[in-house]
Amino acid sequence: AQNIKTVTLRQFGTGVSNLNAFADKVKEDLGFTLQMTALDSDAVAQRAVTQPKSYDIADIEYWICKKIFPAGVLQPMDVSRIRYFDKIVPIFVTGKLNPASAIAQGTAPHSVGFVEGKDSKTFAKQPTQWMTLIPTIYNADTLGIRPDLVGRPVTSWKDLLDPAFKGKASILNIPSIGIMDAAMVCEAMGAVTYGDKGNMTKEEIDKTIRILIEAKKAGQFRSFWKSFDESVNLMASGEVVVQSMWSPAVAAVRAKGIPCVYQPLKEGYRAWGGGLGLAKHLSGLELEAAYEYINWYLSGWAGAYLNRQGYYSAVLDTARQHMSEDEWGFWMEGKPAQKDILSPEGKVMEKAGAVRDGGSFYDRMGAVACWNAVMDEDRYMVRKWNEFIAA
Amino acid sequence: MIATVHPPTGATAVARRGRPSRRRLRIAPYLQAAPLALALLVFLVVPIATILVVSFWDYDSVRVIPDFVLTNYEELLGSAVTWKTYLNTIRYAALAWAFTLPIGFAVAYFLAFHVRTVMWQMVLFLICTVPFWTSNIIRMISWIPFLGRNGLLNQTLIGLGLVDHPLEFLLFSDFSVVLAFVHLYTLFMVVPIFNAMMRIDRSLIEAARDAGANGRQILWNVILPLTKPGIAIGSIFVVTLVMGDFITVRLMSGGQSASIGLTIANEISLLQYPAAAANAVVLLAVVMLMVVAMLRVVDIRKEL
Amino acid sequence: MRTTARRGLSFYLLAAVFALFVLFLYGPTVTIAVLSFQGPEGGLTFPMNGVSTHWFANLFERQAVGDFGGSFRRSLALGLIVMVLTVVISVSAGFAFRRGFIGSTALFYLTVSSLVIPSILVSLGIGLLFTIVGIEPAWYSSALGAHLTWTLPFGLLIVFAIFNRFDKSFEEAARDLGAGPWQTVRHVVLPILLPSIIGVALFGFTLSYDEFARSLMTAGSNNTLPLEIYGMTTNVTTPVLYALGTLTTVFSFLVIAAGVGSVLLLRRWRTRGGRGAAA
Amino acid sequence: MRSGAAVELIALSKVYGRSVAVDRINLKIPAGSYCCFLGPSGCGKTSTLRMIAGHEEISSGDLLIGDGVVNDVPPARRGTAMMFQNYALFPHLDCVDNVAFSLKMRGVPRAERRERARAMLDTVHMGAYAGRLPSQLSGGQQQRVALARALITEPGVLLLDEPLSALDPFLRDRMREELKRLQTDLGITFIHVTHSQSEAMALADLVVVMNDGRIEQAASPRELFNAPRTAFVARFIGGHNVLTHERLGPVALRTDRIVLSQAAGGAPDDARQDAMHVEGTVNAFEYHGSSVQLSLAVPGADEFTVVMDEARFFADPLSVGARVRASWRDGDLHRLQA
Amino acid sequence: MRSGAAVELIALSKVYGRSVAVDRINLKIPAGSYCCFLGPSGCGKTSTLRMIAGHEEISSGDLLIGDGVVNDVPPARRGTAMMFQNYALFPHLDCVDNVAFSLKMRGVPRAERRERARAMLDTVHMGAYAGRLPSQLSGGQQQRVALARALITEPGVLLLDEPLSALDPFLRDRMREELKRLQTDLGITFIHVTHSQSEAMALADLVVVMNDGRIEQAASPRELFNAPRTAFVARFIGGHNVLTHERLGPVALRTDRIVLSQAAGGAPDDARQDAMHVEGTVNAFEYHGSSVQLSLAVPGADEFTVVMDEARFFADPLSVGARVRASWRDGDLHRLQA
Ligand SMILES: Nc1ncnc2c1ncn2[C@@H]1O[C@H](COP(=O)(O)OP(=O)(O)OP(=O)(O)O)[C@@H](O)[C@H]1O
Ligand SMILES: Nc1ncnc2c1ncn2[C@@H]1O[C@H](COP(=O)(O)OP(=O)(O)OP(=O)(O)O)[C@@H](O)[C@H]1O
Ligand SMILES: [Mg+2]
Ligand SMILES: [Mg+2]
Repeated sequence: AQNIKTVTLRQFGTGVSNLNAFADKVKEDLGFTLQMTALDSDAVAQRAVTQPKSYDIADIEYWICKKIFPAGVLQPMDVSRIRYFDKIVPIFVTGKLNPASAIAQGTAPHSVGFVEGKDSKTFAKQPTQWMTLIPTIYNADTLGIRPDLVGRPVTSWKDLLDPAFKGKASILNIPSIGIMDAAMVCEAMGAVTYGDKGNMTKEEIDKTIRILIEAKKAGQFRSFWKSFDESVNLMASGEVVVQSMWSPAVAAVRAKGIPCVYQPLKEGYRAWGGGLGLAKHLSGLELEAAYEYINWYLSGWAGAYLNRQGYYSAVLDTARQHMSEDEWGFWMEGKPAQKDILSPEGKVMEKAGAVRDGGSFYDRMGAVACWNAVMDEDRYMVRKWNEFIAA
Repeated sequence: MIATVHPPTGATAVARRGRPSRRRLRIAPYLQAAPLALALLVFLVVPIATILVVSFWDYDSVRVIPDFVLTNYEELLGSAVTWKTYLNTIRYAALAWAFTLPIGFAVAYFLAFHVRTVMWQMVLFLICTVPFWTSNIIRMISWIPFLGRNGLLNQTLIGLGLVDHPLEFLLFSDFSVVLAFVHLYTLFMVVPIFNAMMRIDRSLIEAARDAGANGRQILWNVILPLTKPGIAIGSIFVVTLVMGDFITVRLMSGGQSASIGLTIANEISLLQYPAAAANAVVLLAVVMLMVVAMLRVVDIRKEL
Repeated sequence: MRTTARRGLSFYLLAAVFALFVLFLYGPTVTIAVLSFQGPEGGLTFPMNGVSTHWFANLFERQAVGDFGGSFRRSLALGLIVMVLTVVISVSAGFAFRRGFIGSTALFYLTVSSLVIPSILVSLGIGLLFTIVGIEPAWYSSALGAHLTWTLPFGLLIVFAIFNRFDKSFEEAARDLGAGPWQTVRHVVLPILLPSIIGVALFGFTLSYDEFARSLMTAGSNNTLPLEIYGMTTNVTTPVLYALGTLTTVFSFLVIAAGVGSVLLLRRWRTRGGRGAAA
Repeated sequence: MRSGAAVELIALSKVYGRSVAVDRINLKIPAGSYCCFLGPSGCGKTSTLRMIAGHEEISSGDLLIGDGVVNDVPPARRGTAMMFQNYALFPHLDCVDNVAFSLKMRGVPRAERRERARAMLDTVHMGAYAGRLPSQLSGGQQQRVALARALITEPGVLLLDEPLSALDPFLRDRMREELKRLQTDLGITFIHVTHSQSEAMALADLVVVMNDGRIEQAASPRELFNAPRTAFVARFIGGHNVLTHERLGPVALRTDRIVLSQAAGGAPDDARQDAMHVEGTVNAFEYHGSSVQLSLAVPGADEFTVVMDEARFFADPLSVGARVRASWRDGDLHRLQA
Repeated sequence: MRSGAAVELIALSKVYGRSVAVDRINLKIPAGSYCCFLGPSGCGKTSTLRMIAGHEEISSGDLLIGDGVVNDVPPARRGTAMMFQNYALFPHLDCVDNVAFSLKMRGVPRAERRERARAMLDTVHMGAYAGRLPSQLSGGQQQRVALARALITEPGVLLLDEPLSALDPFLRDRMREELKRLQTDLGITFIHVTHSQSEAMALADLVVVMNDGRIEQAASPRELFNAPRTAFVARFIGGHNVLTHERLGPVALRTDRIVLSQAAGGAPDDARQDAMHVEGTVNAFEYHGSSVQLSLAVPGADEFTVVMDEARFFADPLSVGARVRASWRDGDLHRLQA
């Protein structure tokens, strides 16, 4: 008979969470082999849809899930087999961080988190027995700035298009995400009012893009970035002083000894989240192993690892057990660090006394203005975005 | 007489032995060409045909839907962006050509006419190819520390007191894109021109000098006309490579410029395959037209 | 004394142009080489933050993400397969073209178009085809094919050039001396062409080894090295990338040196073999 | 060693596409003879030779070597061997291996075939160069190796396509003698293509003059020179003036059979008249060492050449423009086919 | 048209690296003469010609054309024009433009230069091909165009490097005559490099025989043939046997001045003896049309050749192996420099 230790699961996703350290730990804890392939986010979506047999587990973002799941390449998971289902942060279940909070705009994870039944491809409005993705990692993004070079406080998304930063600004060139940042900017400027930034009308798209094009023609942007390293290099080299950014990228800049701040803004954050999905073809022993893996993922070691990188994990309680008080305080509660804060690899990330930008978990995740999204007018939006790039 | 000359036996003799002998040899070339034909059929003709077919399909955000619609072409050709992007791409091709041609010509000229031994020509040529063994992508990202605002070049210029502000146009601009093209593709210009120059009979140059031509006149009246086929082939290389490029434009313009290749790559990454396919068909047509135009100058088969 | 032998002004001007050109070509390569010796705290850009071989060592350690070793092995294997196929197919086709056959012109122009069709279209086409037919793309199938559409035209053009300079009377002489078709190829044609064939092989290998655009949609679930490097640029921000660049350059250098060396050795061996027998 | 084989061509033709390179030629070359194909460029000499060798397909007609039709026999089994114009020595093999090549193809063991090759190299005086590569040999040496390589197959017929044209004139004369000696010694049939009439004359037992794909005349050198059949042959082999005789029609007159004397004056005679002399003016003369060649402008003939002994000429030299009378004996006129 | 210029070489040398190609040669070529450089391959003919043309640097010595030293004058201003061995016609220009090339370089307006080029093409009988590209012409036609191109600059000296060697023998004779005619008509100096002695003899007023970078003899063809200075010259120009005479030392004996008769028998005479005859065996003979050349094996001489009239030979033919006596008159012996 087949032993679970002989199983090999193939996982792919972006480099953000497809860490070899996880594979090692899985081998150690669970005994089976996990193969990790890291791709850029475009390739992830592509691979997920076009080569469903080439992976067993997909590590994808929720907004991508909105596109992919209806294609029928993934199978939903039975929540009764997820040990820590009840402890998953409620954003992914009900959409509300706490019962009082409002649901943010965009493709909120809970809205694509469940389907009606085992073989259904339509998303359920309410939580059901069948979950599409098990959340792994999420964060709230904002603008990154070079405090030494901006010369004045940055408080609003609209500062991205402030002529003061002409030739020194940058924006993310992944249409679905970039448009959200742009919408945050336009809304802050008061130039456009959106019904739902996560699901714009053609008119709203037109207006947003027009503003971007004007800015581009005026020479506002130094560059666009598409990959992690580009954003780091732009910031570190001083080519750009303000740009939409990802949290670990800020950490990477700071690790080089260059001041960089992940600046909380009054309009709030743009959030994103990723999760693990199971390939349709998984069954039998491999399916067993996959559930084991997911339960392991939520059981704390992985969560702690992710939290230490500046992301957030899905089940906070278990992660806390794998972190020191000081770490928990620094990363999750917004407290000043007592000792040096180390990265998972053991490098010093922050000196003692540092405080995390944006404060505590609740300050950040509670101030999400919108989620990365896929719009109904997706195709139109992409065309217009390309116009912007080509302008 | 030791020889007998038979009278010609007339046309019947010709007719008598009309059968072809050694038929076995006749299939051999087909067998030998078959692998090439097969490889190109499977990996070129059929895929291009697939592109053509798919360009008429419909799609939604994740899937392609077999169909016959013209919307892909309508959206493509009806959009001002397309035209702008084509113009921009052609502009890049023209710029890249305008720089690679004189540089390539000068380098080829130096190698062909000033370097005297074949050994040295080989050595210098190999020296030129060494940088190409570094991964393209890594080579491109390494321009950033060199050309950036605080890069090596700007620091040197400021250090020398030549400028007082860092030069911004060095990076993430058309300048840097064209620079990278020149860097990547000049060698494609050098090789065919060098090849053409090496085939110029040296006595032609002496004959021209004998006829009183000075260096410039020799260049213009003898070398240039005879190098034309090489120039045409090099130009075909450079132009087609630039027309299809996407990675250089993206990395070196900081994503700020568009090219057709980049648009296609974007559409691919957004799973909009039919749109990408329609774009590809148009690009293919444009490139082929350009190549055919350039081929009027030269018969490639003669140039080998 | 007037002279055609003496260097004129144009020589110095062109030599300067050539030197600048070489400098320009080497700029990035040298930048990479220098930056790959960054100290452990150094970044992707200047200034240097100490000097060390840390990043070379780091290259051989397990990375946080990705798999250099695997992708390198795949690229190597792919390069070698492409190399062998390119040599075999283009030399064989070279024979066919020399003999002449119906449709040779069409096939020739098809081959040339393979050279001028933008890489991304080939990538897209093959990717689409495999998806539609329902075959998993993989480096050893679809990517191999995509690479061949790039290496075969080059290979064929080189083989054409070789054969145009290859005297048909060698083959006739062999036939005259009783060699069969295969013996002719084995004992006469291939030995004479061997140095050039090594050239085709090297060309095929290097073109494939560094091919990015054509692998993009065709490599399937396992990355080749250029794809891996591209993937790395999206999340690795340390000079380990440059270390990789430097090492791949050195590796390519060794491959080429081995190729050129074997040609030289072959020539030397033949000459010496000749002398040895005379003695 | 095998002795020479006879070769017979029966209505042999070679057609390339639409153009007829060799047009139904008939010829019998006796065993053991030295046959030269002579003719202007493009007349079909090489095509004929290559059909005999088996390197070119026969378009129509029959080819007999020895006493069998060999149209479909592969080159190596025809009992012929070919020496190529550029020698086609294998550049990657040294002399011994070049010569031993055909033995190797036949599976003769290494030691034996090398020994036989060495012996063959000795017969062409190349034993001392056995270990050299072709590129290390001079033209004449290469040619000997090529000869050795062809002869080791013990052919009945040796085919040579312009074997001497790549050599300089000095060497050419030396190799010409050696070829002739070798053919005499071995007794095999040589078929040798050339477009030099002096080469053909000097070497051949049988000269085949070709023109435009057809044989104009096949005869011994002496017969050819003394009795050219057509005006083409007379002109091509040189040494003849072609005149139009009133009674005989076209005739050939050997340039060294003419005596010059002072012009008689009076009305000029016409060469077409049934006279044995003609008057004209000296147009040019060329010094040829032992003889001098004069070109005369003579009414009724495009060219009129007189060759006379140098000593005789300089005893009473003529200058350009001098009027002279050229006379000959009736028996020196040779009637040509119209 | 400019008339011929004299050319003088004074201790002219050419050194390539360490090897001396031309070794301090002195020569005076009179204006308007036809001079041929003759010698074996590698003797320095081309190097000398290219120094005169200005395409090769002069290593030492002086070169005078007309009456000035031109060592440092660029090719186009030496008053020389060169016709290259392979003609070096510009493949991308038609005949008119090829010929008009030097006028274009001098800035002559298009209409005028084309007209002059056409006129020049007419003088070489190529007017009908004015619009063709070189690749559409035969070898002889190309040569005429090359000639026209060289002549349009109205040079005082025309330099020709083996102008006839690329032509087939038939054409070679025709072009030879034309070259001579042209030189006579134009009156300019021709310097012509060849390694064919018959070409040099037929064309030249002055033959310069070179060997190993030095001039062996510079003389008129007749003087050369009748009074070769050295054994090398006697052998190279052909038509001579070189013997060692007991009293005179090395002597040359013309091969056509020997009479053959029945061998007298008895002890064989030795060629070195002070005799006017020698006995030997017939080794081989070659038919040359109007004459027959016999090789005799004679004691004391490597080669001994006799040329006799064909008719005389065939009147009483000798076969290989026959013993004969060869005799000559004392006056036919020509003493050579040791
Ligand atoms: N492979 C070929 N295809 C077409 N025509 C050919 C081919 N080979 C020869 N010919 C033509 O056939 C005719 C005879 O050619 P061949 O080579 O037999 O002449 P040749 O007498 O050997 O001439 P040469 O003295 O120049 O070598 C020529 O008109 C030539 O152009
Ligand atoms: N560019 C050169 N470099 C070195 N040596 C040369 C060069 N050109 C000629 N030589 C040498 O100089 C000598 C004379 O050469 P040159 O070409 O003048 O001879 P040639 O008499 O014209 O011979 P050929 O009849 O073969 O043309 C030869 O030994 C040759 O090898
Ligand atoms: Mg021929
Ligand atoms: Mg020469």
